Amino acid sequence: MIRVSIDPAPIELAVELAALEERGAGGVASFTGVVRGDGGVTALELEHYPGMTEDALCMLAEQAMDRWSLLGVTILHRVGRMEVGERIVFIAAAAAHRREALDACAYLIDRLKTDAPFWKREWRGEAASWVEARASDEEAAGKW
Amino acid sequence: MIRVSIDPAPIELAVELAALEERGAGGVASFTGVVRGDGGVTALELEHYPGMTEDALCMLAEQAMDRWSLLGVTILHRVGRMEVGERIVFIAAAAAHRREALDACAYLIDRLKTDAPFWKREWRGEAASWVEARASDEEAAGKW
Amino acid sequence: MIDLLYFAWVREAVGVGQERIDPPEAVASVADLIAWLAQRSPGHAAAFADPARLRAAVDQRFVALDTPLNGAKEVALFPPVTGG
Amino acid sequence: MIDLLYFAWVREAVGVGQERIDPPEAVASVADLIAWLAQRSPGHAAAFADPARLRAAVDQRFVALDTPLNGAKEVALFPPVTGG
Repeated sequence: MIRVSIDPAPIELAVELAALEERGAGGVASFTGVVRGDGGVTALELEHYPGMTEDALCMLAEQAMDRWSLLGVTILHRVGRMEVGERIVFIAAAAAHRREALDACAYLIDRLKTDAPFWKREWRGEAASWVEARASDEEAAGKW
Repeated sequence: MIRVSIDPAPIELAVELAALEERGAGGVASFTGVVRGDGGVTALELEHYPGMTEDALCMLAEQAMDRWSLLGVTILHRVGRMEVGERIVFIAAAAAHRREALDACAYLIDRLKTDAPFWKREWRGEAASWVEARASDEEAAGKW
Repeated sequence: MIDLLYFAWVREAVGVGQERIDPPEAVASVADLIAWLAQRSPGHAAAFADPARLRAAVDQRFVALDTPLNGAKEVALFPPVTGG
Repeated sequence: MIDLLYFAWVREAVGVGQERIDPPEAVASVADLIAWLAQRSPGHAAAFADPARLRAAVDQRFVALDTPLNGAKEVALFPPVTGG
């Protein structure tokens, strides 16, 4: 089971995790990205490429399902404006055994960073600046 | 912040994850172990060594905090009888960056399997049998 | 005709998120398209001056800038992605 | 006096989870203790017949079976752990 969603609405963890647990999995691994207030950041704004983003995330989920023995994968990404402390992204993988779930979860967040068309803008009060891509993300994605 | 709990009561994910997100983390990684119904298993029963278990889990959490730059670690383990589909164990780590959170979470569940005094008994209807330790768990713990 | 999509600061520099254009025959690759677009307006010039800062998707697949356009219906130009 | 704790099938075989004992001087290590306990009852014999199947904690720390007991207050004997 693959669930992918790109939505301006807040991400509800409990519902999402319970849905994966109901797949009969022995283990569910998850990663949640949260807006940090470092360096005076007051909010983030996420832009994406409608149509392509959904395909890119589904493809990522399918790649994970092919590579590991998984019972379910969920990828949720918010778009629009988010305040500090709000969830940006949620990744979860369910499997019979923990190793598959943990590895798939790490793979999905690493690859999402480089393979999905999202762009992030940081707000500091009234001032906005586009976030630069990081070489470390390329490296992390390349390791898989 | 370290939170360790050994409790017969069900594990509430949403509350636990929200508490870690409030640490100002950029990322929270979690692993939830769930009772599987494989091979006719109808329930699990978890026994532990009161006093030592709490120490062992706190020590594990401290080792993770020393090794990675973490803002919080939570380790919850249920004891007593659990039905298929119920949560046995919940591990979560919060960090500024995803790699620390993901690695710490994988470390904690791998090490918990070999370093904490819990024993698992499988019930199949009225018949019970103690679960044998697995060499693969020793290997996974040894890799860290 | 190609539908062009722009995202993030590329969109802001050009001033629109989307436009439909009909480039001349000589515009054979994504890189050619970028060079040709740079001449359309000061905004385009600012957006497309430095191809090293740009990434592209052709018909919703990420591609290298030397990829031929042949028959592309939708080309998107944008900075490196920063999601997650 | 040593407080002995038994867990899982060791506890079931012995028939109690806890007992207080005063072993003779010759019982110097955890392995010695296991061999000595095996003689106490048929239940003990069943639990402690095969030390390779056993693990131990002395004063709530996991230890190897050849660990000396010197001064231990609490010794726990059990099968390999299977939590998580």
